[in-house]
Amino acid sequence: MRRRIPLIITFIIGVVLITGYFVTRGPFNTLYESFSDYFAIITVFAFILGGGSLLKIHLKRVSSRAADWPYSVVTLVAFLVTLVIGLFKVGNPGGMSGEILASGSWLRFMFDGVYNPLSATMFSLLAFFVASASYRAFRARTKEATILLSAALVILLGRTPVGAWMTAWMPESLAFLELPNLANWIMAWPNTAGQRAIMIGIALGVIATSLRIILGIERNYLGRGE
Amino acid sequence: MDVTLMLWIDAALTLMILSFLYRDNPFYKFAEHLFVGVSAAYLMAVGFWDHLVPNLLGKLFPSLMSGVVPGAVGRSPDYYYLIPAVFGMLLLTRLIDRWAWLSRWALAFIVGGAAGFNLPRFLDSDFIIQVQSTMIPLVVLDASGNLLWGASFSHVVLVLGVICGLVYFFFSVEHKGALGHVSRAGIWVLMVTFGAAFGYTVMARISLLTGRMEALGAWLGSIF
Amino acid sequence: MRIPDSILRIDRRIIFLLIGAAVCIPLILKPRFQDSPTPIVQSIFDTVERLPAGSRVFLSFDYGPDTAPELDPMAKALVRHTMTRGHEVSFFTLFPEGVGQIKKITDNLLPVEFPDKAYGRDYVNLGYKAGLGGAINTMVVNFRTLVNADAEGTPLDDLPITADVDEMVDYVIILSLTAGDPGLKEWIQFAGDIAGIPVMGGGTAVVAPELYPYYPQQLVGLMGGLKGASEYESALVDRYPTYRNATMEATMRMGPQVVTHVLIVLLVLLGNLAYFLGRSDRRNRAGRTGQ
Amino acid sequence: MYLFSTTGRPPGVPHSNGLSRAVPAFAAIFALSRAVPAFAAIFSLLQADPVFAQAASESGWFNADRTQALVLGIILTGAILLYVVLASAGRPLFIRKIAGLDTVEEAVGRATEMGKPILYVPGLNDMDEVQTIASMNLLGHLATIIAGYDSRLHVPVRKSLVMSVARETVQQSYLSAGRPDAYQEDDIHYVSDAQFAYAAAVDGIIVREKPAACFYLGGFYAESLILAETGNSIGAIQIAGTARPPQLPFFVAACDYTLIGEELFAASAYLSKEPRMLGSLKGQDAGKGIAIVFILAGSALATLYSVTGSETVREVSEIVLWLFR
Repeated sequence: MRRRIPLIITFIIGVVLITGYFVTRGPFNTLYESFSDYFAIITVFAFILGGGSLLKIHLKRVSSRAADWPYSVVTLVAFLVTLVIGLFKVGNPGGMSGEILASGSWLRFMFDGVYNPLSATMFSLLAFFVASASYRAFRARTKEATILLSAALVILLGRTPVGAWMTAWMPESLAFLELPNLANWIMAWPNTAGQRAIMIGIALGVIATSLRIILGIERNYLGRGE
Repeated sequence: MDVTLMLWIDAALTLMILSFLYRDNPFYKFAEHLFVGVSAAYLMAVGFWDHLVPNLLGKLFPSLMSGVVPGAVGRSPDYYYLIPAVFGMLLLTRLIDRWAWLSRWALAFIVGGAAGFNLPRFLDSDFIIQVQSTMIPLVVLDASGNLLWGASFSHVVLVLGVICGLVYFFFSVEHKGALGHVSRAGIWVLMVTFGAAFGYTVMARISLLTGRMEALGAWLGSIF
Repeated sequence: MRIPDSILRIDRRIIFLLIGAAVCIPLILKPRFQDSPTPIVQSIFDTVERLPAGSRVFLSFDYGPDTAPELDPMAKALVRHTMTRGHEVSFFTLFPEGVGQIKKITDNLLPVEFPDKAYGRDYVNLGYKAGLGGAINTMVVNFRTLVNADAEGTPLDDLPITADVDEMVDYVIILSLTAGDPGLKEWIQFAGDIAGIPVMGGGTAVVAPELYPYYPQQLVGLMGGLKGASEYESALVDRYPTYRNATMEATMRMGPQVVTHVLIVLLVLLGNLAYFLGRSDRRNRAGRTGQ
Repeated sequence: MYLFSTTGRPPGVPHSNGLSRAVPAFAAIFALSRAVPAFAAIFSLLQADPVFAQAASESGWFNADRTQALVLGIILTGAILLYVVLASAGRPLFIRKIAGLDTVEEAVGRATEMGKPILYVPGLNDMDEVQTIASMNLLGHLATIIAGYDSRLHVPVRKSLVMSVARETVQQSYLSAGRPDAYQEDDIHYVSDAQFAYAAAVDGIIVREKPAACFYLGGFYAESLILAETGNSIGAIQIAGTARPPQLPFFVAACDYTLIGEELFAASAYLSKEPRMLGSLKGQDAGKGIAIVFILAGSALATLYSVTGSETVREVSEIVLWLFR
């Protein structure tokens, strides 16, 4: 039961969705339309599961007084407050039928005032780390790394006006060697070639993995053991 | 909401996160934990109101939902939507240790769905059309039949680049002799690609910092 | 300690400070750089320009606040352009965070810059839908199953702009602003290549290189990162000089971009110089002690 | 030469039952159809639905635009399945040497000599990601080597499910290497779900413990450069691998060896010798072969047409290229 049913569900869904791609009408197509719709709905439950797991983990930490447990309280309070505000549309000028982020609603405030700066700043930290990594770890140690670095430097300079100034002295006949042109050429040709090779490889990998999943050969996602 | 208050909260949270650059500290930890809580709840709320309410609850219980889903007025319930509702609930059983195995049924739906969607799409968009787009002439002539050196060179780079890259990812043949050379050329093409990716990534990260600094600037501007 | 080693071991917080300065100083001094669109960006502009007025355009905000500094300028430029051309635009998002990004446009930009454009007639907000690629698939096979009302819950039939939209192919073009997964790749795989609707848009500089293989067959055009946005802005200002005085965010942000790029190039070169000097140094020392 | 013969088969499985052993979904459906006639029930229900009945009565079911995709799909999936079944039946399949994997033993030896631990980071993804699964296979192999030496293996993880799988895997490896006593459960521990908190914690581990070797194998995101840089700064031997292209440049530049994209999966198959993985890899190679042959043929014909402008060439190429439209 625990193993077989999931394998059969995966098989049926997979086969219906693949068949629906090739078949334009008939029962398979109707199933295809429905499963596609159901799939989207079930993925929303993944958010609920995410919230539930978060609640469970942090409640456990607080109750067992794990290291840094007061921060778990922060997470719990933030989660519950935002959830109540969101689910009950607190302060929404349109009431329960208003747009979720309507101007003036409390959730909008949470989004603009709290979520926005936190998530944006979290990512902006990377600007600092990328600079430090460039300085301390990017070494032309091997021929491969040298090629990588050279291409990177051309792109970095070529995508700004500095690159144009640096190579503006070049004669007309060598215009293709000007940094901005070189940067655009690298993006359009060698980059496309490399990305395409990777893309074709990944596509074959996805096809093989999907096939193995549908046929139940790959079932690690179900976890090991019972 | 008061604009000045917003600016202050924005700036305070931004500085808390940035303080991580000096070293890990309680302000950063506070902001980070706040972020985790708010984002999880935000996703749930938006997923619930924008998707679950109109696309599931409105179809299962149209009369009950008519207050919040105007389109549901006068519709009769569509019981086929019990299927995704049941699978969704099964997914949530993962939260209860004793029933957690049931969530595999829902997981099987999601994983099978992803596999079923992906197989034909990757086959078509990322395999067939990519191969087709690479079938280009190695010699490019202009209207009067003269050889265009630049364009021809670019085409050769693209075609040979894709082939060498693919050879590098060949696993069932030893990369020796001629094949070894081709595979070596393949790794060089990949390195140029990664170099481009590196340059672009740097560009992206800097842009994000610029956006944040502008926000801090707005806050400072409001003070002085 | 030899000089190369000490250069290599500098506290990384010094580099952090340098980066901070390289971003802030140009923001204060506000240098402006002239830009001109590359073909891959120009083709988006030309497509929007050539569509007959009143064309139905689908614009998906597939990003959140974390990547907004790169993608917001693209969103604004595209909205300004499509509105100026008189197209009918449907906003949509596959990211829950995208809801907030759409609101920034519909609350702050449209009422101010286009007061004569009306919600429901010239533009509409279709909100967020879950399901990643599966959501796009559902829209392509049966649009109304997934989207039966706008973000406020008003049925599509009650809005003039969407009353005639029964299928995805009723849109003449799909635009996506992409931060990752799902985004342009999924729009190409699930809508463009399947239903034959042209797809184009912008991506963060992180995702842009991966999208190049789709251009030009499957992707009409692509704005890559802030630079792509700045190119689009310059094309817009060139064609519609009224925007000359509008805040062109991407163009403004190119200042810090230029300075930091140069700084990072110098850092890479310096790091390598120190590394190679230090290496030959170490080698010599090793030789002398006979190791 | 690296030839793997895969003659072992699980006990109790008859050899004749090749297909349903290779393809568990078939086995499951056969078993279920014997027990519960649910399928018949589902389909009779569908037939009763007026929508289905009406749709079924219309003609032109097949989408002719997708003939090529169907043909190529059958060829590719057929090749993959064929090799999977062949490999499961015990046919030896060759897989090339992967640079970096040979250095694993050396890195472990060095760590033992220096009396320093080995750090293994399995990426950010949960167990539903193929990269994490591949990473667990690699971890199992690494643990077997480490068990033979006397060094410590430290595995900080981001997902609790990954932690339990990693513990099982490592314990199993130590057991099979005859060193169950050397297994330390606490060395494989959960850190934090938050991306940067996790990165900062691993960063701290690297700086404090100064591992002799760092392995970053799995699905990585923006934190890749933070980890690789810190590992590089303490002079550890670093071996990385991910199938997420945007992170590859950072690993290539800062690590000694990097498994690029598919190499991560190949490495996992190479080490685990799992016949179905090997077979699948071989089938994917067949796909690459098809791509290369058609790209060569297509460009050659296009070149010929561009130079000669001959109608015959165009017609020939259209026949050859029908498969790719």
